Amino acid sequence: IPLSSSNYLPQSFLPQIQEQVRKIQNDIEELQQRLCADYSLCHPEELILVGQYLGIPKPLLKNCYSQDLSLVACLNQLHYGLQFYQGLVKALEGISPELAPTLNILQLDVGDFAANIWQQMEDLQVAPEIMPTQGTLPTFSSSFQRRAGAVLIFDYMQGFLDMAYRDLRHLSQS
Amino acid sequence: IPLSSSNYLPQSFLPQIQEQVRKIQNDIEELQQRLCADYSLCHPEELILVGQYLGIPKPLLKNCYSQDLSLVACLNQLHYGLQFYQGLVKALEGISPELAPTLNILQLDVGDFAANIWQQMEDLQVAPEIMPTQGTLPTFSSSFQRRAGAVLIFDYMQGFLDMAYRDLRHLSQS
Amino acid sequence: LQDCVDIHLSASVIHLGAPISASCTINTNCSSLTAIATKIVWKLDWEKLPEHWQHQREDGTLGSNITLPHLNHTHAMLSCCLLLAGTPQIIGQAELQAGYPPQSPSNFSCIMNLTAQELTCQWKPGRSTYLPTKFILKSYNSTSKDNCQSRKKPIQHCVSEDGKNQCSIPRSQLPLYQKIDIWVKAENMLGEAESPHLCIYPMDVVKLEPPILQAAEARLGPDSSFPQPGCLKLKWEKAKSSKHVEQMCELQYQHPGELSWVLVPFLNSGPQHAGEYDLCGLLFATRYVLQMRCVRSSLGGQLGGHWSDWSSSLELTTRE
Amino acid sequence: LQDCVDIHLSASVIHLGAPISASCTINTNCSSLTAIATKIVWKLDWEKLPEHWQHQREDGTLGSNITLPHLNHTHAMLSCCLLLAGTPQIIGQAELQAGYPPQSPSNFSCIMNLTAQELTCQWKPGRSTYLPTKFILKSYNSTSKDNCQSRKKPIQHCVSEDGKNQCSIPRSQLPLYQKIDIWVKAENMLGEAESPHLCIYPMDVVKLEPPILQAAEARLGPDSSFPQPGCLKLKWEKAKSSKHVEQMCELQYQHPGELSWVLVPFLNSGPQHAGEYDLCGLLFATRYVLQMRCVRSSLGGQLGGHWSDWSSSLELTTRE
Repeated sequence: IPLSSSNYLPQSFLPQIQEQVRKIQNDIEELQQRLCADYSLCHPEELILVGQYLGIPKPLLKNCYSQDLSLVACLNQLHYGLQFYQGLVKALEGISPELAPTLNILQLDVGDFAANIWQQMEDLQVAPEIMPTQGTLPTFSSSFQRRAGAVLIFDYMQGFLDMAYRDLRHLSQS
Repeated sequence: IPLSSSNYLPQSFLPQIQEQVRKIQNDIEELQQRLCADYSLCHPEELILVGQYLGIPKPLLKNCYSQDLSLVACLNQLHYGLQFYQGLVKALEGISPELAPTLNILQLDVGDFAANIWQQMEDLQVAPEIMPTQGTLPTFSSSFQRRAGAVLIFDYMQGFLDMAYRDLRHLSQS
Repeated sequence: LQDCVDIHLSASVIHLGAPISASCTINTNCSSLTAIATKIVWKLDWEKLPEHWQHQREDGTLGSNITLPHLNHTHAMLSCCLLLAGTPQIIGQAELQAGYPPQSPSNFSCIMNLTAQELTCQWKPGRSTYLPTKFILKSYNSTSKDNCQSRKKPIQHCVSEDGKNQCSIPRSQLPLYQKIDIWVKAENMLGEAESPHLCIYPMDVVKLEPPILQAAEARLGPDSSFPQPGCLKLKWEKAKSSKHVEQMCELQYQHPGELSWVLVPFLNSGPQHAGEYDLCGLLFATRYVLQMRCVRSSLGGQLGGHWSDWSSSLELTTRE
Repeated sequence: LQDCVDIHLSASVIHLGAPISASCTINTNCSSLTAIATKIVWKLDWEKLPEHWQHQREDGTLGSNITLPHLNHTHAMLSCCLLLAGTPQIIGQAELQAGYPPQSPSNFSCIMNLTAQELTCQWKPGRSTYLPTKFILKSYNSTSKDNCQSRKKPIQHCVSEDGKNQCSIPRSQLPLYQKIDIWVKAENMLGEAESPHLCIYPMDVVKLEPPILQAAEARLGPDSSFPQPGCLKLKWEKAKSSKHVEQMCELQYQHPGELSWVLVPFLNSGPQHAGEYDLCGLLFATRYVLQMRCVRSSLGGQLGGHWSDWSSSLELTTRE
């Protein structure tokens, strides 16, 4: 499969991306507000110890352009990151009956975003690399661990999404 | 269990009986109208041959008082007749999706009526005789046979209910 | 992964205002925590709890016991934290719930609906329990002779958990013409309570659908009966679901827009399911609004029931 | 009990007006019927059918064949009868149905509802078939490059049998930001037909919920902005389900009771989900009714969508 000669994403791609990222961030914000209001879990900085023994990895938040990656490599890195977070969000299933509907919608929104990135790579006729998923996902042995894990995962995802959006905007400028 | 010395039913029993018999006869009328309108099966006299080979027995419609029966024997005979028709109505299950709800209500109404007669015998402290149910119920091997059987059974039931009501009214006069 | 932190409560659901105790124990095998184990601090929702309510254990295990003298929250999260560089790190949580046992439900009543084919009972639940509380409608077949003292078969229970304070039993599970013993029981984690019992024939609490009121058609011919001046001729018909019930009906009428109605007690409609009626003594060339309602009744008065709602209004004008 | 009577139809469902044939055979083992077997007479519903349409078989079996030249009933019962003492005795029946194959559904359109989280498509069914007819909403994932010519995964079908002429696919089964090939297929016992296909991004057919319009609170203080004379200050907020969608909105206002509205094309609301707006050039001390609606849009105009309904009205009065 030949590499595309373009170094930028089509202009028409960015507005969709913006909308999808805003949606996912709104979903996460709603879950963060509920975890704070219903369970008094409001500050990720109070859950550092829990995060360590649950083994929830902090994200690497280095932009594509600061790593000087090509369009293809950048998209691959983003897609890989999204899949990683999809896995983490799936591990949160069973969190509570009240949060389950919003968590379900978040899963669908993240899945749609990852599929859209993949489709874009196919449209550019580049081969998306199927990379093996990183390590093992955390397991939660109590409701508290699942909720605390959620607070950390959501905090990390917001940072990842901010970075992903800046990268995609950078890749859309012609 | 001693026989009651009264020869008549309590006055309070008759209004309930009237209501129950009217209800059952209304149910049957509605089913008869639907069988005529939807399936052109309007006249029992057109189904004599079918009735014979299905083996649907015609009822004996002799009033209690013309047989000179005691209160107890009359109630037993009525209860037995109701149970017999309950069985026939149950054999009509599966008649058609449109008629099924009304048939179901008819079953409940006949069951309630039989239970009320039984309760009355218990209240009078007489021993209801549990008589073995008569013979075998007809089996229907086609939708037409079930519908034709229904027309005949409903026609016979109306006659039986008219007779049952006259008997019970007779037994209520003090 | 064996759990590092164990939190136990003296009870997960308690009476509002009662004391509650909890213990937080750090498993000695848990190196990530035992290495930095400092002071255990407790929080209730976002507030740090007073130090003198808790005491750390001295027996070699890493842990703390705490007693809250009065829990005044209906729902709160109790967090066990380790102080790390001045910030309390939450390492475990327990969910606290407090409320009241249920009071006896009151104003218990039942209505038999022939159209929906179900017996619907309602009640008033008593003061708020602040806890998930179940209301179970319980009933038994009974005999009429002894006011439901002797029970026979149980009838299928009906549960209301959604705060609706009513529950319905389908007709197929009830004897319509035999007495039932019926009541509602409230229960939650702190206790249970029953309403007074009712001993009723389901048909005796039937509420009929209103009759259908229409203008009678004027018939022409030798025995024609044009409405007399000052009279209105109406046609009534029992609702389909209660055609078999003998009813007594009454009529009310008024001038459109007035506040008060004139009540006309009616004939015993008897077993007929439709008929006509002449309402006379009215003004000429005047508009009237009429309504009709019915109740189950029989000549001896032995049958009970509730009045139906008033029928839809019928507007008619008398002749000149 | 072996069946005594066999009735066969040339077809159980035919085209309205077409001919139909039937045969009625009495089993020779069936003594109760063979003993009295006389003439076979056919009835369609309650009418006896003409003798010359049928002929009794001469081959030793007891039976009759009949052909109806044109069946003009959409539903009818065909009865096979034996004459007994002048009365036709029905011994068997067959149910006849006639109608038309479905026409292609027309006016096919789809709307994405973000609140209900489903894609709802509607169509016009074509002339009445008089037969039970199923409408199946079919769709496939597709690629954007070739106008849905190449299909990928099928999406779960949605069936409408109740005459509602619409069907909804839950969002969980759809790609919101990728093209789908979608159409509706009508089918019954006599045939099938398809509507034209649509090739769309589900988000491009989104219909937003209307925004929420309220009066802005008057702020007091150094930078207070009392509404100017002839101006009204309003506060708007995007509906919760579409907070993430960049929208363009417009305002319309009128005097209460008037027929015509004044339209105010609005700012591109952009990504903010709430804001304030000053509407000026109005009369002093006058009452106005205002409404607002929004559509999905972006600066380059690449995003599609349907205008929301107009919001609930807001009534405000300008200062003296």
